[in-house]
Amino acid sequence: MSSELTDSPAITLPADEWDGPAVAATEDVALYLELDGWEGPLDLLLDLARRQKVDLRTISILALVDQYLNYIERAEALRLELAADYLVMAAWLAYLKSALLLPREEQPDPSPEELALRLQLRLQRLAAMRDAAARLMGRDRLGRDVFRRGAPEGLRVDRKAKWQCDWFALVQAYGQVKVRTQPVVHMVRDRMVMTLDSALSRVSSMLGVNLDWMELRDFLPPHADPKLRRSAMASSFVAALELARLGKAELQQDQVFGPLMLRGIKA
Amino acid sequence: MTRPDDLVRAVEATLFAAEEPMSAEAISAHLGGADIKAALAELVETYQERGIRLVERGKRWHFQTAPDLAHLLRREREEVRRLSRAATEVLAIVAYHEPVSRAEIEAIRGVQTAKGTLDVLMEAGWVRIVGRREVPGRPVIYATTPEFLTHFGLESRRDLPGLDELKAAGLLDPVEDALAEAMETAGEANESGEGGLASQDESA
Amino acid sequence: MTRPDDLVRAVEATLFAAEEPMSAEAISAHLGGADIKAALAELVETYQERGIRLVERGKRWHFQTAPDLAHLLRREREEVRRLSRAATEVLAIVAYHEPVSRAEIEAIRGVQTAKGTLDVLMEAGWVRIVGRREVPGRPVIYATTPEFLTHFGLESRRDLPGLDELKAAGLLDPVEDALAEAMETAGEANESGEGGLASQDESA
Repeated sequence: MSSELTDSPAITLPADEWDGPAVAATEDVALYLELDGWEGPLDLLLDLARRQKVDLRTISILALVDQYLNYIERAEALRLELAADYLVMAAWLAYLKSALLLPREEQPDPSPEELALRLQLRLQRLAAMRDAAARLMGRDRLGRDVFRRGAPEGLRVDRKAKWQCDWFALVQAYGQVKVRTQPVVHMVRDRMVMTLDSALSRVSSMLGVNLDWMELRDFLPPHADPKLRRSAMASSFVAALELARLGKAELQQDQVFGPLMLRGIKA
Repeated sequence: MTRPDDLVRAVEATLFAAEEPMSAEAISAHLGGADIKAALAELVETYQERGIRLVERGKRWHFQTAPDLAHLLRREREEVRRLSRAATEVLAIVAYHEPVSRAEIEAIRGVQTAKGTLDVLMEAGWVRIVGRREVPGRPVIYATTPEFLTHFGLESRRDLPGLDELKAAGLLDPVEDALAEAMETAGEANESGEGGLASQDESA
Repeated sequence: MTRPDDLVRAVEATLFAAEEPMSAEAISAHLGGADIKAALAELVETYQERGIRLVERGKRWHFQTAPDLAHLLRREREEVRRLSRAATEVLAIVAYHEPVSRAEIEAIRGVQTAKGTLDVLMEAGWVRIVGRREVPGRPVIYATTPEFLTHFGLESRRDLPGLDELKAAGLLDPVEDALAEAMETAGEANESGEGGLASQDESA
């Protein structure tokens, strides 16, 4: 896992510049730019860890904590704006450091060793992925190192329909065309009807007798043949509308498809 | 296959990746001024019998698919499709009445016939244009083809059953019956569910 | 060069003309269902040492220039998309851990991942959403695409550089798993009297 990763500008500075007593003006700028280059506090920690030039598995977390805190202190001294998560990490590391320095029996739970180990494991994983990313980017990439054909002819598949129809469908279709277009004689069977006129006189005479609300079907002739009933219903409905229009009746229906109520209006 | 000369490989890759055919000069310039004549000749030779060729067209070089494999670039795929009901009707009318104009087809069907329907029948190879009717407007007239007879297993158009035979075979009745039946059912449905007024009927 | 088998020539021409990498199934379908395994193998062998190669990436095949000629071809071509460091890291995490949720990516990087980072990778066609993790919140999970393998010259995910070593070192396991294991070992080490900070580091 190693130190061959160099895509971050931060690593270009020699490690010992970190401990320099004073920071020259040009270096302030460099420091500021570096801060910009890190992908969060874990990334900064990883960079600092790599400066220890040791395997991440044997790194000294305590030393790393010191380096980080030192870095943050100096950045603050230079009044560089630090993102909140860098400060949160600093606070957490300060806590970790004090816990690590406590006598063993006074250690809280989870133990500082566990916290340190967790941090170390996270650093290892991030380092592994940074390393993997670099190796991935360094491969022979299509369009950069290797190329596909510049002007492929392209493959085209033209779909061609193979039409299917059978004899029976053909003959049946013709038969149906003929049937459909044959002159048709419509016979209307004589059926019992109630004319609008008779419905009008029936409904208006019944309205005159009763001034209460009545359902429309109560106006139909009782015991009528069902077919006559249908006709009577239609005619009576139209008659009711006509009477309402003439101001002789009121209509009321509480709900769609509900019973149609009807009552007369006194002249 | 032995590894070719590096220059040959470079020319090969350059032409492969090029977006346009390249002149020998352009290839040479691209490869730092190398003399690439021999390399081009070797590549032409190498690819002579393969699925792709290196060819020179108007002093420019490019790879292309071998001419005898050009059909691979544009494949036709056959899809079996059933003739739509409208197309079947039109086909039947053409078969029974040919030669027939589009207006006549529409008169017989009682429905307008989309242009696409006749196109489909012509694409299928069953109907073709056989001339124009010598009436005002000189409409195109259509008839069936020999492929039509073959496809439907007919010796000649005379083998198509006549109307009487269709009727005898019950091919006309079912429609009428079905229609009447359908009307009946629709009527009943209306009877039982005819809106606010009819709802009262049920209680009667 | 002897004339190759007709099927070999057909596969060669088809892949040469294709605008996109093709799966063996697609090639076979294009060639009327022929068994093309042997032809592909023969072509790989034929082009092994040439300026162009036949390669398999994520079960799809395409011709491309030989990598050692990169220096000749790279000039005057637009650079491939330059990825930010964040994007390359996220891409690596997706590739090595897939399928992986955004929270899991962030856990590894220790920083929030900008919305745009995954978008860039999806727009490049290298990463896609492959479903949701069946845990509370049902987070979306990401994985790499065949185009990712094509672009980075990987035959399959198993070819990811260092994948086996990372697996063996447990570096693809969650921190929690590694922690539990390490604490166990560290516990034993501590028993033997070693205090201080460095102890668990060494035993890890």
